[in-house]
Amino acid sequence: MRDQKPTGYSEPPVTPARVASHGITPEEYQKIIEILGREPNYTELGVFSVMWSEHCSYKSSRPYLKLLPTEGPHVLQGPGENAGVVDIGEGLAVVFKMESHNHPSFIEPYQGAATGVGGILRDIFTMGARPVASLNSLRFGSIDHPRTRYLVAGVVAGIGGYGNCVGVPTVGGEVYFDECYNSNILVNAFTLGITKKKRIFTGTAKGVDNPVIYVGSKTGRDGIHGATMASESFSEEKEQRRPTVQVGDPFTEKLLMEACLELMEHDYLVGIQDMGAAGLTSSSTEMAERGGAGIELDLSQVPLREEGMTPYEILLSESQERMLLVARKGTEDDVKRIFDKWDLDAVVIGRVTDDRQFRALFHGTEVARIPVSALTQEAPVYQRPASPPANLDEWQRLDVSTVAEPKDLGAALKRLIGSPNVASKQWIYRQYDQYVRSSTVIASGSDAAVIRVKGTEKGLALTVDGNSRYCFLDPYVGGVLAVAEAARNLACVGARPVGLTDCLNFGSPENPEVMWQFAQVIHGMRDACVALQVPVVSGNVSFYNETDGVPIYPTPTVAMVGLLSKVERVVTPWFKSAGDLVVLLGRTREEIGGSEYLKVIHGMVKGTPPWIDLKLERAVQNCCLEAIEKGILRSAHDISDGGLAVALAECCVSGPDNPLGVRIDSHEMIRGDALLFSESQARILVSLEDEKLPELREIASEYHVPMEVIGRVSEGRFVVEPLLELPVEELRSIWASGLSDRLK
Amino acid sequence: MRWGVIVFPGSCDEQDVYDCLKQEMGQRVKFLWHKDELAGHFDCLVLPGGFSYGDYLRCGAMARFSPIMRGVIKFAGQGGLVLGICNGFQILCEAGLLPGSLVRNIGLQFVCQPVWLRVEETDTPFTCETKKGQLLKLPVKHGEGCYYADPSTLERLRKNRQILLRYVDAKGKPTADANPNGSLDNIAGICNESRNVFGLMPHPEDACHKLLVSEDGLKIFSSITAACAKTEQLHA
Amino acid sequence: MRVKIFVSLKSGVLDPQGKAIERSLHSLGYIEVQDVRAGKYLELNVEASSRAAVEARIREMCDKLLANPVIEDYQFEIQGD
Amino acid sequence: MRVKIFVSLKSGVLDPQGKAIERSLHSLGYIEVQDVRAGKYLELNVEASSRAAVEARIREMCDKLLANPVIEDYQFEIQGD
Ligand SMILES: Nc1ncnc2c1ncn2[C@@H]1O[C@H](COP(=O)(O)OP(=O)(O)O)[C@@H](O)[C@H]1O
Ligand SMILES: [Mg+2]
Repeated sequence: MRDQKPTGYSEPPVTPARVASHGITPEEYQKIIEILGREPNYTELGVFSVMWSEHCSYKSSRPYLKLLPTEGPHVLQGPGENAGVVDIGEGLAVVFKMESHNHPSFIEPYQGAATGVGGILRDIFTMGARPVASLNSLRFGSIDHPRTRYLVAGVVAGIGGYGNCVGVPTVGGEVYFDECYNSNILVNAFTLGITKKKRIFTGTAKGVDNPVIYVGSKTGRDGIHGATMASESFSEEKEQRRPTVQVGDPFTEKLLMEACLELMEHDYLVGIQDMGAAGLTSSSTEMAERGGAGIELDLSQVPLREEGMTPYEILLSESQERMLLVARKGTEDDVKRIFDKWDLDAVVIGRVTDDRQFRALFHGTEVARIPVSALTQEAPVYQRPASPPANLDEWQRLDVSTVAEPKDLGAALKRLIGSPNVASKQWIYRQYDQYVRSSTVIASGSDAAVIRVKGTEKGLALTVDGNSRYCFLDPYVGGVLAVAEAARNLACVGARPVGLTDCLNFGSPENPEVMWQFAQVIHGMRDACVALQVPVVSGNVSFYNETDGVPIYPTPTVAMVGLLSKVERVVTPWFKSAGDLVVLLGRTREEIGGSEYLKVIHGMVKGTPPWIDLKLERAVQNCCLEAIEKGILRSAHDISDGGLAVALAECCVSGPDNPLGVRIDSHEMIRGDALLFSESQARILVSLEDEKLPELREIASEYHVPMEVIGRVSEGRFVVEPLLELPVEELRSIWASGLSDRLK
Repeated sequence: MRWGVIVFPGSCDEQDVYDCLKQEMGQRVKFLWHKDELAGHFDCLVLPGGFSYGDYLRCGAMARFSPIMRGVIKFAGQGGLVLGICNGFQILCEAGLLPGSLVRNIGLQFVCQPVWLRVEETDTPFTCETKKGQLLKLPVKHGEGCYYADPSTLERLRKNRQILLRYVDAKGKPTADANPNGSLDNIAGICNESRNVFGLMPHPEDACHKLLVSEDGLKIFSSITAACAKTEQLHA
Repeated sequence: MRVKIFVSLKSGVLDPQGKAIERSLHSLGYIEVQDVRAGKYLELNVEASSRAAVEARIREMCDKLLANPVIEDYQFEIQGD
Repeated sequence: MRVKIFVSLKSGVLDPQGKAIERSLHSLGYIEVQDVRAGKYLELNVEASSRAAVEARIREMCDKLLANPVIEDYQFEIQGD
């Protein structure tokens, strides 16, 4: 078939050089020839290159992802679909997923981040759910790096510009600055949607001769080979020959979302999927694979934005705001009518077949014919070599006695809460619409965001966490702690976890040390998920996050969703009134290894991250949850980056009203800087009225949770006897302006 | 009374307005599609917030030409109550139903936060249930909310007491810090001369429940229902 | 014919974007730059019999939609014929 | 000297704004309009000895700050001398 060419265009020959430039190894090329029983043509080569890319095939990660627990009594859809689905009762389900858009965001921060949000939104509404809340997890280089301000401004504006315009509130997220991201930032976008349990759609193509319908924006030459780009490391010269960046059109996305959700009210649909990475190619083949069918596309029917596009370009284009539908035969006009109402294209571009082949025609000529399974299940899988980093022992070695305790601990606290990773993130979340949908009970600024589920008494809590410094120093523990902190953040607002999604951002899988870190993180996450009983319902892997051979810290970001059976019982982290008792659930140990304190004050990234006892972690969380459900607590705040002192300061200054003071007198017998700044896990800081104390003691002892009354909420001054005393107003202004001043 | 909530392509807050009126206030509400002509009897039309036509070119510039706007302009001309929230306010300005214009925030960034507002005039259907000088806490969320009008227009607004809401601090002072977008004279909301068309940047529909930012938004909507009840009595 | 339309803010209206650009230009060392004003630039093709006809239509489009007389002025150039 | 700078999206790059403006012009009856592209328009004054000097500086400013080379092209006009 390779000699018959449609008129009007000709394909370059497939040479070893072209095979290589498509990121296909000689071995993989041999496999392609075996599968086809012939050499592929140029178009087919392109199709293989994207479908067999790391991004689409998960060829390095699949063996490990299998380890994660994905089942649970309420899980309706685990990994494998466009997003995970969990039952929340009353006939409702939540649909959520997180996606990375790292490399595009480094090349063009505004559009890269914006289209990242667009992509994750489509993953959610393609399942039949209306998106109701988004989060974002960001990693930038050092705040002093010349490019950082430009990247932060662009990424944040892009996330807001897109999310705000489609009317989905961005209610939370996280951001960290570290040199390891200087030339490879991370942008992970999360969206959650709500749907009726009975109305969940999947990306499935079945039923011979059912029409394949293209809806949304026209196809241009955008981001061709985005999928393979996401599967290569950066290097300066690659940044020069920049790939065509995709520009997002949130207005069209909004129309597309409304049109699809309206369409889903009828029963015209067999399956639906968004055209994400590898565009038309991956959406059509994945749908055919799930339906055990074949698919035939007539590329000359695809709505085009540019002149003279070749089949290769049409199949690989990553133009945004496009969806692929399979409808029941005979409903074509009904489908068209709905998209018409929203001024969107809806064009039949093919049909479902039963020959299990992916076939593409162009002006009557077949330009590609590949067995569907060859592009999906039969994609290569690699058991990559893995070995611990050569310098791991060196990194982990820390003799605390050599760490001089600062003479002025008050000054140390001030520096810490003014540092970019700890200071208020308001400069960022102020640019996001947090209130649209009038459901936001707790917006950004708390441990977890909370939205109400209209028409019920329920609430949903959302958080995203991941400390990559911990993962760098001990990837297993780092994986455990990412899951543990997310669950703890939910417990602090009174929500019980129902599931999580993650983005696993790592360096090159071809680097054995990176592969080892990856495996360790997965094992850590697995053990934490099992212990805390949180299923993983969706996720995303982003490899090749490195520049000129230097990988980023291993960075798993964990987004967890929790349920509040009665949303009005929700608790916020800040102190409520002077006189309340301040109680510490859990115990503080001398653990400054890998802490924010060690990095900011002593400029060291060393030691081992805090030790964690998952049984105790679970007990502390359950204790906090029961106390909240019994209405005993006035505030609850998780102790994480910066330790007890930072958590206390946040409780004093992060509230909507005037800051409160606190007076602490702890009996913990450890050195002062450790007491203040060590990041011991399984700790929650709560405040309550005196008369509630006995009840709290009861609950704590029932769960065998150590608790200590460490002080009282006061006014004006921030006091930790005998270590430091500061005016709380001073702390507030340092905390409030710490980040914004650096970004001006 | 009967409410109509107009849905433009790119509207985002129409459902919030609908839920607030129906769930919190038990009102009769109908969505009105922008491509349709305005038909049926309504006491108040709401142009909700969002990004009509993506806010491309200028906020509200294209929505103003939607078929339904002919009816809205006629309705307003006959004294019908029209409420424009955020993007709705921008559309009303573009359509000439309200004077002035809303331009890019002075800080150049989208701004989302709760703000304090001071009620400046109470002799309108939109504020009749509030007290002069009363403070309301509502969220703003916009990138182009900086109110501008030429000096003579501004003078007219003051003279006719058309400025209904100003951005103020927690103590009720219209300071520069309390102004989230650089609006002239801290203007957050204005009405037309005949006082039946009201546009404001803050979002009352997102402050209508004890679990949300505040319940102060209800005061705007209940003012409208009270005003309509009065006029109905007059006619009866 | 190809038409280029420039929409800029009226002199009275403050232009924070222009100011911000001016500031960053200065901080990059381009201190010789003054009075930066930011506006919109539109390019479009029109089918039309005569230049005069185009001019009239474009003026209409600007008055009606492309510029807001309350805050903006516009100019345009017509190329080719 | 007075400089006018026009920044527009590279051809091939999606221009949602231009697309929307074209739609809305058509619905207003201006069906003769095609290929609307939206961009930025900057006006500024520069102190400089010679036209050539200005040109070099302006090109620098555009490359560094005013245009985003990934998706945008720019042109400029210098007036007076
Ligand atoms: N990129 C972001 N987008 C939105 N909100 C953010 C972002 N980064 C941080 N926040 C908000 O700032 C607050 C503090 O973040 P963080 O320090 O990560 O909290 P925690 O340590 O309790 O997880 C949280 O409420 C979080 O939602
Ligand atoms: Mg965190």
